[in-house]
Amino acid sequence: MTGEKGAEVVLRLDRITKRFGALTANDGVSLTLRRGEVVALLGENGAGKTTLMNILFGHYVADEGSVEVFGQPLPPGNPRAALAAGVGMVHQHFTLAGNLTVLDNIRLGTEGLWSRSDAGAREKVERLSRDFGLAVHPDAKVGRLSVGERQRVEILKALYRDARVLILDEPTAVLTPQESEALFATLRKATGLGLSVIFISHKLHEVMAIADRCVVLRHGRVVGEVDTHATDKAALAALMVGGELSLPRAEARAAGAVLMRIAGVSTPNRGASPGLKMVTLELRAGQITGLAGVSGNGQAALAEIVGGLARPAEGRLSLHGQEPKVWTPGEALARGVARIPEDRHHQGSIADFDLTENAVLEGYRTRFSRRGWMNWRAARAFAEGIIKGYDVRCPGPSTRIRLLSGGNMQKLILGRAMAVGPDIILANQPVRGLDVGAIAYVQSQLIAARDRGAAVLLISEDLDEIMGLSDIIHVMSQGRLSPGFARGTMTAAELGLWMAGQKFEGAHAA
Amino acid sequence: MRLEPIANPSAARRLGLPALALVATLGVAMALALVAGANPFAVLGQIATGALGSKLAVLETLNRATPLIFTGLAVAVAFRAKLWNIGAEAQLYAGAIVAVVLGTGALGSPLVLPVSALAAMLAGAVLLLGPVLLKTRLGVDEVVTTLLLNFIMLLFVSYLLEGPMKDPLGMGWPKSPALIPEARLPRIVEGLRLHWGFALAILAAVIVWVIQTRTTLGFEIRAVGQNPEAARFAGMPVNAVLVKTALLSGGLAALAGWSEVAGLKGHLSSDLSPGFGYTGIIVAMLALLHPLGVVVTAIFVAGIFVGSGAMSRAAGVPTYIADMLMATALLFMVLAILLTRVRVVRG
Amino acid sequence: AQEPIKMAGIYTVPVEQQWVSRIHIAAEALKAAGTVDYTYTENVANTDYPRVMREYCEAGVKLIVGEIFGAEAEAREVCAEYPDVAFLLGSSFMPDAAANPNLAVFDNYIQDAAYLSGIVAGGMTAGNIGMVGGFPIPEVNRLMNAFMAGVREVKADAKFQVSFIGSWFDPPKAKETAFAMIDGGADLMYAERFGVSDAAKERGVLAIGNVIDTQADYPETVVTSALWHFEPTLNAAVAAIQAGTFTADNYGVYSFMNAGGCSLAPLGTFEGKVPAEVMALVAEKEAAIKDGSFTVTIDDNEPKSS
Amino acid sequence: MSEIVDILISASFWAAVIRIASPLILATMGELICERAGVLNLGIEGIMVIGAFTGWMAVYQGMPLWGGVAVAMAAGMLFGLLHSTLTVPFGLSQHVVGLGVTLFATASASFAYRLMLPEVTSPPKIEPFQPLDIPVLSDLPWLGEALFSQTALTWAAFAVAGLVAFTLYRTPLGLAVRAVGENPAAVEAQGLSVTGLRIGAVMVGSGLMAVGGAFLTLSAFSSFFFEMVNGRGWICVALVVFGAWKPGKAVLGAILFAAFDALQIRLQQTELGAVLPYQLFLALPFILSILALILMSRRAEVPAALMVPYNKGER
Ligand SMILES: Nc1ncnc2c1ncn2[C@@H]1O[C@H](COP(=O)(O)OP(=O)(O)OP(=O)(O)O)[C@@H](O)[C@H]1O
Ligand SMILES: Nc1ncnc2c1ncn2[C@@H]1O[C@H](COP(=O)(O)OP(=O)(O)OP(=O)(O)O)[C@@H](O)[C@H]1O
Ligand SMILES: [Mg+2]
Ligand SMILES: [Mg+2]
Repeated sequence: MTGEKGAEVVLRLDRITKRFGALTANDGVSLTLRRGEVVALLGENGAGKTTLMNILFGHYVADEGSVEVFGQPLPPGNPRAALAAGVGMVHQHFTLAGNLTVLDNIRLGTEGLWSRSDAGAREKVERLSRDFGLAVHPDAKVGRLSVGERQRVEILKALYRDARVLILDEPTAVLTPQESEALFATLRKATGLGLSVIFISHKLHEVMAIADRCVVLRHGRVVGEVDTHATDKAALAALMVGGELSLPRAEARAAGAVLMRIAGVSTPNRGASPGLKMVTLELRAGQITGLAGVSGNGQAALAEIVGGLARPAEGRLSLHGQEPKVWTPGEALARGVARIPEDRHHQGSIADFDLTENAVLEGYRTRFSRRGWMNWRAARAFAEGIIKGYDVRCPGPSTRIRLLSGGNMQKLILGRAMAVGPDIILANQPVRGLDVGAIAYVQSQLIAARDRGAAVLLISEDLDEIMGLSDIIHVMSQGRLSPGFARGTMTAAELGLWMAGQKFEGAHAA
Repeated sequence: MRLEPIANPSAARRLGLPALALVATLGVAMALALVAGANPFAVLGQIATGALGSKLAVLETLNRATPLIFTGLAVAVAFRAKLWNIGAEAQLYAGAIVAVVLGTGALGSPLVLPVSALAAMLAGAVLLLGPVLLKTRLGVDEVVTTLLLNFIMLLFVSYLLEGPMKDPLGMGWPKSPALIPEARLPRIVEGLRLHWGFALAILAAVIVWVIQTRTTLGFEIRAVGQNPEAARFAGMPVNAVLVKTALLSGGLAALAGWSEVAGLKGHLSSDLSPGFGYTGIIVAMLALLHPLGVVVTAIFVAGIFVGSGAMSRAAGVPTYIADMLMATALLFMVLAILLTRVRVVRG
Repeated sequence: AQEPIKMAGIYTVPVEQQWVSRIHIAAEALKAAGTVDYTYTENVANTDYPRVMREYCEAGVKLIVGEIFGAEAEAREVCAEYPDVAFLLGSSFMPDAAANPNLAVFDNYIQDAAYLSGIVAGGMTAGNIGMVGGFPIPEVNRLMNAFMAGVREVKADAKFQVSFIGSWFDPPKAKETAFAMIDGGADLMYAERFGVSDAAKERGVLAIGNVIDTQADYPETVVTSALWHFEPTLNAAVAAIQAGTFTADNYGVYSFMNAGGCSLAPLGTFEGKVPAEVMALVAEKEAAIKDGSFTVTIDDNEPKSS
Repeated sequence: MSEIVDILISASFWAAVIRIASPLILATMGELICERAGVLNLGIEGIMVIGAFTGWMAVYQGMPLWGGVAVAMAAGMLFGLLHSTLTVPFGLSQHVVGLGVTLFATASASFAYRLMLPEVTSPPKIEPFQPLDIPVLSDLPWLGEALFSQTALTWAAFAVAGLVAFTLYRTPLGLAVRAVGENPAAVEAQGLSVTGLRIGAVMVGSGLMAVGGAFLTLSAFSSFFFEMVNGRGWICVALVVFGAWKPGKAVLGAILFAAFDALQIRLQQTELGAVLPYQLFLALPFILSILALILMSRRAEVPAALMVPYNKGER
């Protein structure tokens, strides 16, 4: 089954155009994919990448253009036909049924209506997961799996159907670096066996690592196509945004007073994810505290305590040296703690509310109402201020936030959080899923906040981001917190050892 | 097929489609009349006259709309917060019970009307509070608890009417004593059957609308309904909001029963409501949960019912045609309202 | 002959319901005879009742027959609004000539027949009788109590099981309730609801019918029934209208046995199976009722199991 | 107290429980299928009425009893098609459409009945299903009466419950139904039709509801009455939740509810019956249902996409 790269054309998209009302999401896009090749599809948020893939897979019907797989035209709007032709797709947002087992999710739709062959399916799944290093238990309920495991199930789904073309739409957006590495290993193995891959990502270093060729979209059009070995990250970024882009860099600064202190805090375990274990952490004015670690090691519990969603079961929390009597999100806000939530769709925004309403979600009681009466005029002005000040691209403040791209949604949330000039900023995965331009913007805002004296807690799985921004770095593993390491004192490899938990024993002994 | 939102629906579309739904309903009416051996062309006029053709007809339509406005508002308020209150029927009876308890002499005039209205609201609110607390505390599905409470409430009313609340002058029939005159809602215009309950219902709709659009509570209710997780994260007291919603919703539903007793019937019997609580759900959803829309849709639903009931008598077809037409009108209308906002495309 | 009188029936239940069916049949008979021009609306909620009355009045109907137990006050208002229309309505209250000179009332006062059916039952039971009712309203209680009094004439120590199922139209439930009573030892069922005779038939026990005669459907089961005849009531009202003398009257007496408003259904298939001395007692009491020397007590209180 | 024990150990009590449970089981299975596929079907009450009416009418017009069952099933599926056409591809509110279908179905049955039988004043009867006499089993001392004196339709009800459980958990079709109620996008991504699955589930489910209604006229009783379904459909909606969307638990729930019902009928004849108002007994099954719900609600897994319409190509 091995085949040479670059021989046979397995997929050809020909002048695809797709319009949503007035907006042209894809504008005459053509693309070819050869056997065993990995093509990266790049572009800003909203450039039209997902739309193009949805057309290929049959979720959408193109207004113009055609799709050919192995030389055969693909009937439009028919995922079943795409699957039958050997196209597999791992969607940007997982398409798994949480109430079913891994095995059931994989074989869904592959059998007749009535009879089924239990043994054969299980065997095949087990073989595939062994061959491609996609470890996951076939009888586990998908609802209980971590995102990394779900990702593997999605890929298994495609492989199980003998996909020869695999579309991966931002597969690494929610993966830990380790999980991403494992995914790439799988992909290399699979392409070696003749699989062809379209890979969508905003993380350029990944693109450089895995892709043979890059196709760049901007405003629905192909603006460039380059061989990966003939380009670099900066050039790609420039192609994407249509100009030069400078990533923000934070210079070291002297830290100020302790604004928030968490001492000896422990929380109970939650299912598979560990609770905090005697965590002590100080957030200082004018300093970005980076919290590195593989997600699911207690970051969520820590974020809940800092953000006011939970009170520590054990241990103490103090702000400006005093312990708050009540500790709720409202109280946290009142005391100048700003929060950028991990999940902007579920926690950070209300999809069918417009931008004005989303902008005042946190401040409606204190700043935009009197005696229970909303002051919509002020609210709207506030939203307009954010839109202007934070460069939120949208038709206006009465647009439903659902229609915004992730980056613009994130900018609104950022603007909302920063508006009160907070002392303490909790930034939980603030740039997840964003394009390079948006990332640069969000990060520069965090640095600016630090520079005016705020204490920032930055939680991220991206070591580059942590090392680039943080004045002091802690690592979390199994609910334990490492000592703080000053900027520049640690290498990525050293931090990695802490993340794996190997350094903790020694530190405790000391 | 697939539905695609229309950015700016034209006026023709927004008015034409509901009109088309009405025409289609009348078409069904004609077909049914034909099946029943009546003159299909006569029935159209008969429906219109029956619903709006005379002073009597208009008043009857408005009268029947009154409890529907209240229950429709109750449902609209609750559903906004995704609180699935299917128990407006029970809350309605709670309000009716209070109207009797306080209105049969326990309280003297002139306080009795406002006090009993408030107490009725409280009773309805408390009745919904139980399921809501069960939902927020224990995660018990409120669709089922509120639904089951309807049956329990009806049996409780039946017990009251055959026991402690039985009218000693009622010749043994299970109904409550009559309200004292001071406890009755006066008619808006003497001689017309329309009572102040209707005006109160309109007022309630306006108040609910103001609450929803102008107050922090309204903002909170909508936020909690759309995304409780985000609401909680933003610092909203989600459970407290649900409780407040329940108080408002239960109170409004109770007013339906209160106004039927105080305004129309003058006493309580166990068949006070022919399903006003359930019809309220229809009214609210037709109005897309908009409080002012509820007034319109309640009158629409009442009009279809009254009009086609009158038609059945005039045309000599079985009365059940009225319910059939109400259902037909409803289904066509929700479809039409949807199609004003989206278009069907292939793919 | 006179013009047929425009007449409308307004019923809160479907015309299949036993009670209403007797009114409906009497009206249909007059319609067939050309005396009235009869239409009806069934299953009208009490809330809608006054409206339907008004609609008919506006439509020129001259006689309205129905039942206003659940809408007394409002219905009487309507009567006052339309003084030219004659109303003959089932009501628990007495007529009020001053306020509503055009409203005559009636009710199913068939306790006479129920009492006699009780005597027959007493002769056929070993002493354990099951009674299934819809709701304990006066119209039901009255007949149950008269029936029980009749039973006690023969079996002074008879035991009664009484249940109400909280619905007029749930025969499966009535049937289950009857099964439970038969399991509890009842050997004769008082069939106030549909479904009870079916249970009796399945279990091979006897039943006594009420208001209508269902022996044809249950020849081995239904011994006899206390029948209501609405014809005397309606005919009297129609005659009064024709004569121009219709006034607020209590037509309830037309349901009494001596007015021909009720009777004990013929034994039919059970002819000869009821002990002769019991039938003699029935004949004796019937004669006494008819000549006025004996009156069956009207007791509207809810009967209880004993 | 001893009276209650006497009731609970009597064979006739359990026979009644099974009889009362049968229509509930059928309709509950129907509702469960709909909800598993993501559609709350509040048309259930009306669809049961339609089943009771059409099944009975078919037999009254001369069809065999099983023919009546088939007609009821078909009629139910027709109303299911109406419901699902509006709620699935058009995604209309499942509350409104459900109540609308109930209203429409109930009124249609009444309307058709009155048109077909204008003259009757006492509902005509048919010869209903009779209790099956099963050799040996029916003659067993206690069990014979308690379990083996039921009609064929009761047996069918339990068989249907088994079949539904088997289909849901042991066949690819059932897998797809469970998936579409959880995440329709997952189903579409695997090349199956969300619309087709949901419409199919609602139609089959509605067919079963109608058969549940037909049980009342073809087995429990022998005539059709306008209001004879009497809230049983709503009970079934509760039973699905009570059964945590699992067929086995839902059957248990139906039996439990029926047991409360059979018990209250009998309790009315005990000394308690003389003291307590009868309404309390009638309310007993509802009150206990709520209590049971409270006790076991915590861990129920609601189908995640229940009541959420799916529109292809919308995020
Ligand atoms: N279902 C839809 N309805 C209307 N417009 C849509 C829809 N899906 C996408 N669009 C439009 O198409 C454009 C391209 O969206 P698409 O999802 O393809 O972007 P993307 O390149 O995948 O972005 P990201 O990097 O954020 O994933 C968007 O700007 C949006 O306006
Ligand atoms: N229903 C919709 N109607 C119009 N545009 C839409 C719709 N859904 C998505 N879009 C557009 O599609 C684009 C991509 O959407 P998507 O949700 O994938 O954003 P995203 O940037 O990938 O966010 P995230 O990474 O946080 O998921 C956005 O530009 C958004 O405007
Ligand atoms: Mg995308
Ligand atoms: Mg994205």
